[in-house]
Amino acid sequence: MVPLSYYLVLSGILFACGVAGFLIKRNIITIFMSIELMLNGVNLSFVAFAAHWHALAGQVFVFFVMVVAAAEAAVGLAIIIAVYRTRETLNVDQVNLLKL
Amino acid sequence: MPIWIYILSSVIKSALVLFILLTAVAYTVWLERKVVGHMQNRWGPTRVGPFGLLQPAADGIKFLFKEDLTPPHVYKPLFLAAPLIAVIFALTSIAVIPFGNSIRLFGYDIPLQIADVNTGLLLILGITSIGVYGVALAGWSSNNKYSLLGGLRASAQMVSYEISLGLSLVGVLILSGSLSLREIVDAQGGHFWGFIPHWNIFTQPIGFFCYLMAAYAETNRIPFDLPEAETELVAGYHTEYSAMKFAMFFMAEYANMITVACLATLLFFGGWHGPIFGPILLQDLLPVFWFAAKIFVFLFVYIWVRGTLPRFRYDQLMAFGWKFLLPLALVNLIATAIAVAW
Amino acid sequence: MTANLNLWLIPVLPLAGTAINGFLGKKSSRTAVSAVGLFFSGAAFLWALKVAWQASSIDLPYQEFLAHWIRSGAFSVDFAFYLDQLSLIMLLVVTGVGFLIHIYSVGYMWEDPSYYRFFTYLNLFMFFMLTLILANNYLQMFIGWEGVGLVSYLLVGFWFTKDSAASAGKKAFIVNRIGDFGFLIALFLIIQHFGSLNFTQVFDRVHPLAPETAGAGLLTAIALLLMVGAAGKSAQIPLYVWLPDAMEGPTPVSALIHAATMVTAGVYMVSRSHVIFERAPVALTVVAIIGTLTALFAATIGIVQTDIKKVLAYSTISQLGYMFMACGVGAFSAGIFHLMTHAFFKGLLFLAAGSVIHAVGGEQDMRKMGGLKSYIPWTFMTMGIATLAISGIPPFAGFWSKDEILWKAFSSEHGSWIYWLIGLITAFITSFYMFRLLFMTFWGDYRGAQGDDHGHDSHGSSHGHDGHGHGEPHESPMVMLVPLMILALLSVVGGLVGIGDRFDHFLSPVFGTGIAEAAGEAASKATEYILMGISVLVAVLGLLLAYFLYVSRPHLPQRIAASLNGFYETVLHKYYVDEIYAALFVKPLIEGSTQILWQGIDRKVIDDTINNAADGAKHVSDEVRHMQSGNLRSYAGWIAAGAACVIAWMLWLGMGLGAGK
Amino acid sequence: MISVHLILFLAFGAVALAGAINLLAQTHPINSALSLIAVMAALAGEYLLLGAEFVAAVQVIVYAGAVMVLFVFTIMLLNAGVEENTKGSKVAIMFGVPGVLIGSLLVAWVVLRHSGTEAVAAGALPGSPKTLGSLLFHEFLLPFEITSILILIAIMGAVVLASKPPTSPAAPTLTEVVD
Repeated sequence: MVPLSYYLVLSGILFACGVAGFLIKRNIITIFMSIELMLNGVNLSFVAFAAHWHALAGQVFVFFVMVVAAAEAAVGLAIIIAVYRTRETLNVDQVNLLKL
Repeated sequence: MPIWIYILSSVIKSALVLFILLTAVAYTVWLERKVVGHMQNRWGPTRVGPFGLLQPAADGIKFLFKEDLTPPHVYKPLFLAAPLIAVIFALTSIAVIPFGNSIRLFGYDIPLQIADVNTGLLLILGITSIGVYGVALAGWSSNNKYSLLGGLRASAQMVSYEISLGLSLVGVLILSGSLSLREIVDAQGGHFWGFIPHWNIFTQPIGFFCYLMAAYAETNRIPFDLPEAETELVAGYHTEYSAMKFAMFFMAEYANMITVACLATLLFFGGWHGPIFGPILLQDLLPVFWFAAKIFVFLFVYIWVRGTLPRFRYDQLMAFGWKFLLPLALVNLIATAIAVAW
Repeated sequence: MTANLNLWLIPVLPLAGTAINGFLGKKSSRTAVSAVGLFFSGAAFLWALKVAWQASSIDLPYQEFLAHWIRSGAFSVDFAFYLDQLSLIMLLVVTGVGFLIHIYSVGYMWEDPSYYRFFTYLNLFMFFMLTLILANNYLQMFIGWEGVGLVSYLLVGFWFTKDSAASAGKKAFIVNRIGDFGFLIALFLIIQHFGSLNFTQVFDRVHPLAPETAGAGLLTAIALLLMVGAAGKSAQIPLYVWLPDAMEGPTPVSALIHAATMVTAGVYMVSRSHVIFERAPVALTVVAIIGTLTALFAATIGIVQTDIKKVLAYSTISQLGYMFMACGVGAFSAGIFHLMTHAFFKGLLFLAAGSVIHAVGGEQDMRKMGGLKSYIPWTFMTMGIATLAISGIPPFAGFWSKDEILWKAFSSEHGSWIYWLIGLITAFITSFYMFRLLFMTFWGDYRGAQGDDHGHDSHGSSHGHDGHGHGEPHESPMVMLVPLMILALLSVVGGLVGIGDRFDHFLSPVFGTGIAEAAGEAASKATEYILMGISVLVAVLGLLLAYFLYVSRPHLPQRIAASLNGFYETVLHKYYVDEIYAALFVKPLIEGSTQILWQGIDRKVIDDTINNAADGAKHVSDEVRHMQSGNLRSYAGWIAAGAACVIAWMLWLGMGLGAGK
Repeated sequence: MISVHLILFLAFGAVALAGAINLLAQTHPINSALSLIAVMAALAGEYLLLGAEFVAAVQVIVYAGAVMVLFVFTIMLLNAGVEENTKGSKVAIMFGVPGVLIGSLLVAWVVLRHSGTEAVAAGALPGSPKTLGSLLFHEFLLPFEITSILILIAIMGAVVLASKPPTSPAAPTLTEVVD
C-alpha cells in the first residue's frame, strides 16, 4: 500500500522538473517537451486522486488532458516548424523579437 | 497454483515461445526466398542443405561472424540502441498472444500464453506504436541522408497507418465486447447454421481489409516498404547497419510480420478454433496446429504480395492512408456500431 | 377645427427656398436665386392670406398636430401649430413685410458678391420666425427664438470680412444668449411646476391660480425670467446694446429683422404668455418700468446720432419700449397694435434709409447728405409719410397705436400718469429726432462729396455699392421703390383698424376683455380726447423745433451742443453704456477667463494632469518594458515567480481558515 | 503484496525521476525526447499500479507512441543539434528558479502535512474500458464533443501553419491528433 502523498510528491517533482526545464532549456523543442512533462505530472496526480476518492472522473480528466496535449503538440510543433523556417534557429534566446 | 509454479511455467513458456518465434523468423526468411524465387522462375536457396533448408543457419552464422563496424560520424548511443529497441519491442508483443486453450500438465492447467492481460490488444498496439522508434532513431542516428529520409518516411508512415489499424480493430472489439485476446477468440467459437465458422472475417470483411493494409504498412512491407526503398534510398534506415545490428532489424521486421499474422488470426480467423478430433493429446495439440496453419497462410500471403505488387510512391502512400483507408475504417466502424445497436 | 389649414406649409415653404438656394444658389444665376427666394416667401404670404380668410370661417384657436417629438413619461412635446387671432396678425405682418423686403432686397443686394447667401439667410429667417409664431408650445417657440437669433447673427455679420460687422454679429449673439438663459430657466420652471410646455395646458393650469399681489412667487419668477428673454430679444434695458451695432448688417436686414419682426418677438412672447403675467403684478410693473425707461433713454440717444441707420435703430428701441410699456400696463392688444403699425412704418423708414444710402453711394452720415428731396422724390415722399406716422401725426398709423398705448398707460389700473408723462416726453423727442433726420437728409443743399470717394468706407468693398462711382444722388430702381410705396400706403391706413377699439375686440378672445378694457370703460371719453390732443400737440411741437433748428437756423445745433458740452458728449457716447458694460462685464470676464480659466485651470490643472499622467505612464512603462523582453524564458520566470506568490497566498489563506476552524 | 506494490511504485518512480532529470541534463533534444518517453512509460506503469489500465494503455499509445514520435520526427526534420548555451534571460534564473523551488517546497510541505498517510491500494480503482467509456459518453458527453471540435481546429491549424511550402511536413502532425 502506497500513501497518496507519495504519488502527489512524485507528480509535484515531475511538474517542478517541467517548469525548471522550461526555465533553463534553450531549445524550443525541449521546452515544449517540458510542458508535456508538466502535463504528465498533473495526470499522475489526477489518477492518484481518482483512485483515492474512488471517482473515475479523474481518469476521464486524464483523457481530456491527453487529447488537449496531443492537439497542442500538433499545433505547437507546426508553429515550431514555421518559426524555424523564418528564423533558422530553434534557440528561444535568439527568437526574442516579437515580430519579424 | 503456487507462485513458484506460476513463475516457472512463465519462464518455460517464454523460452519456448522465444525459440519458436526466432526459428519461425528464420524459416520465414527461407520461405520468402523460396517462394519469391519460384514466382520469378528461380530456385531460391538450394545449396545449403536439402532445399537450402539450412540457409537460415548459414545466414545467422554469417551475421554473427561478420565484422561489426560502426561508421564514424554516427551518433553512437542511439546508433547502438536503435536495433535493440526495434527487436525488443518486436519480440515483446508476442508475449500476450494466446496460441491455444490451456493444457493440463502435472495436474495444473497452464494457459498457452505467456501473459494473459485483459487489455492485451491495447498492449500490442502500444508496443507496435513504440516500435517506430527503432526505425526512426536508426535513420536519424546514422547521420546519412538516405537513412534520415528512410527514418522520416518510416515514422510518418507508421504513425499514419496506426490510426487505420486501430480503427479497423474497433469493429471486432465492438462485436466481441472485450480487449482480451482470449475472450475475443472465445467469442468466435461455434458456427453459423452449422457449417460456416463463427469468425469475424465473415462479419468484418472491410475491417479485415483495412487491418491487412494497415498492417502491411506498419511492418514496412511491400507495397509499403518506402522506408527501405532500395531504388531511391540505398537501403533506407538501415543503410549504415551491418552484421548483427542489421540482423536485428531483419529479425524485427519478420517478427512483426508474425505478430501481425497472429493478430489477424486471432481477431478475424477464430484463432485456434478448428475441427477437433482424435485422442486427448491430439485434441490438446490440434488448436495449436490450426493456429500455426492460419499464421502460415498469412505469411504466405505476405510473401505472395511481395512477389506480386509494385511499390507505391510516397505521396500515393500517404494519400491512400489518409484519404481512403481511414475513411473506410470509419465507415466500417459506424456501420458495425449501428448493426450492433440493433 | 373642422377644416385643415395646412399651417405647416407656411414655415416649410421658406425652408424649401433655403434648401434650394443654399445648395444650388452658388452655381445658379442671380435671377434664378431671386426667383426662388421671392417665390417661396411670396407663396408663404399667399398661403398666410388664404389661412386668414379661412380662419374667419372656423373657430379659433385652431391647432394642427404634426408629429410627436419628445415623449418622456408624463411629459411630452409635439411638433404642432397653434393659430389664434394673435398669431394670425403676427403671421400676416411677418409674411407680408417679409415678402416686401425680399422684393426690395433684390434691388438692394443685386451687386453683392454673395447674393445667394443673402437670400438663403432671408428665407431661413422667415422659416424660423414663422415657427416661432405658429408654435403651440414653448419649446417649439424656443426653436424659432434661437433660430432667428442665429440668422440675425449670420446676417449682421453678413459682410464678415469687415471686423466691425463680425464683432457686431458676435455681440448680438452673445447678448441674446443672456436673454435666452432667462428664457430657458423660465421654461424649466414651467416644466417643473406645470408639467408641460404646451400653451393651452400651461395656461389652463395657471388660470385657477390667484394673482400674486402679495409679493413675488413662482409666477412672478417665471414672468420675470421670460421678461429677461424678451428684453434680450427685443433690445430692452439692460440688454439693448446689441441692436445699434446690428446696423452693420445690410439695410434690408435691419428693416426685416431689427425693426419689423424679430425684435418684436419679445413683445409677442410676453403677450402670448399674458396669462402668467396678469397673475404676476410685480412682473408687470417691472415690464412697464423697463419699457418706459427704454423708450425715453433710447429716444434721447437718438437725438444726437448722425448715422442715419443708428438714429433709426435707437428709435426702434424706444418704440419697442412703448410696446413693453403697453404690455406692462396690461394693454397687450395695444402693444400688438403698435407692433403692427411699427412694423409698417419702421420697416418703411429703414428701407427708405437704405434707398437714401443707395442714392448717395453707401454714405450713412447725415451730415454728408442734405437737399436730397429733389434728387430722390419717391424716397423722400415715402420716408416723409413714415416720419409723420412714427411721430404720431394723425391720421397716420403711428398716431392711433401710440395714442392707444399712452391712453392705456394713463387709464389702466396697472398704469399711472407717470408712464403717460414719460411716454409723452418720448413722443416729443421722437418726433423731434425723426424730423431732424428728415430735414438733415432732404432739406438744405447736398453736402456729400461729388463723385470722389464716398467718405468713410463703412461698407467697404463688400457692400457692392461703390462699384460704380456715383456722380450725384440717383433714385433707386423700381424694384426698391414699389415696396416703399406699398409700405407707405400701409403706414397711412394701417392705423385705421384701431379706430373704436376694433383691434381690441378682434384680439379679445386671446387676451380676454381683460383689465385694460374694463379700465377703458371706467375713464371718461373726455379725458381720452384731451390726452389725444396733447400728444398730437407734442408731436407737432417736436416737428416745429426740428424745423427751427435744422432748416431755418442750421448753425444753432452746434452752438447748443457746445454750450451744454458735457451732457452732449455723454449722450453722444450713448451714456457710455458700452464702456460701462465693457468695464463691468466684458473685461473682468476676459481677464478671468485668461488668468484663471485658461492659464490657471486649463493650463495648470487639466493640461498638467493629463501631461503628468502621460509622463508618469511613460516613465513607468520605460521601467516595466524590460519585463517584456520578448524572451520566452524570462516570461516563464515571471510566471513561475507569480505562481509561487499565488501558492504562498493561498496557503496563507488556508492557514487563516484552519486557524478559524 | 504491499511490499511488492511499494517496490514497484518506487521503481517506476525512480525511472520517472531519472528520466525527468535526464531531460533537463541532456543538451541534445533527441536525448531529452527519449528520456521523456522513459518518463511516460514509467508513468504508464504507475497507472497500472493504480489500476487505471486503460489510461496506462492510452498513455503508451498516445503519448509515447504518437506525441513523442511527433517530437522525434520534428527533431529529425529540423535536424536540431546540441543546444548552444546562450545567456538568454537573467530573469529566468533570478526569479524563475527560486520561484519554482519555493512553490514546490510549499506544495510538498502542504501535501506531506495535510494528505496524511491514507494508503492507496494496488488497483484501487479498476478503470476498465467499459466503465470509462460509459462515463465518457454519458456524463462527459459535452466536453467530449467540444474536445473533438478542438481537435478538428487543431488539425486545420497544424496544416495551415506547417504547410507553407508545397513540400508539407504537416501530414504526420495530423496523425496523433486523431488517435
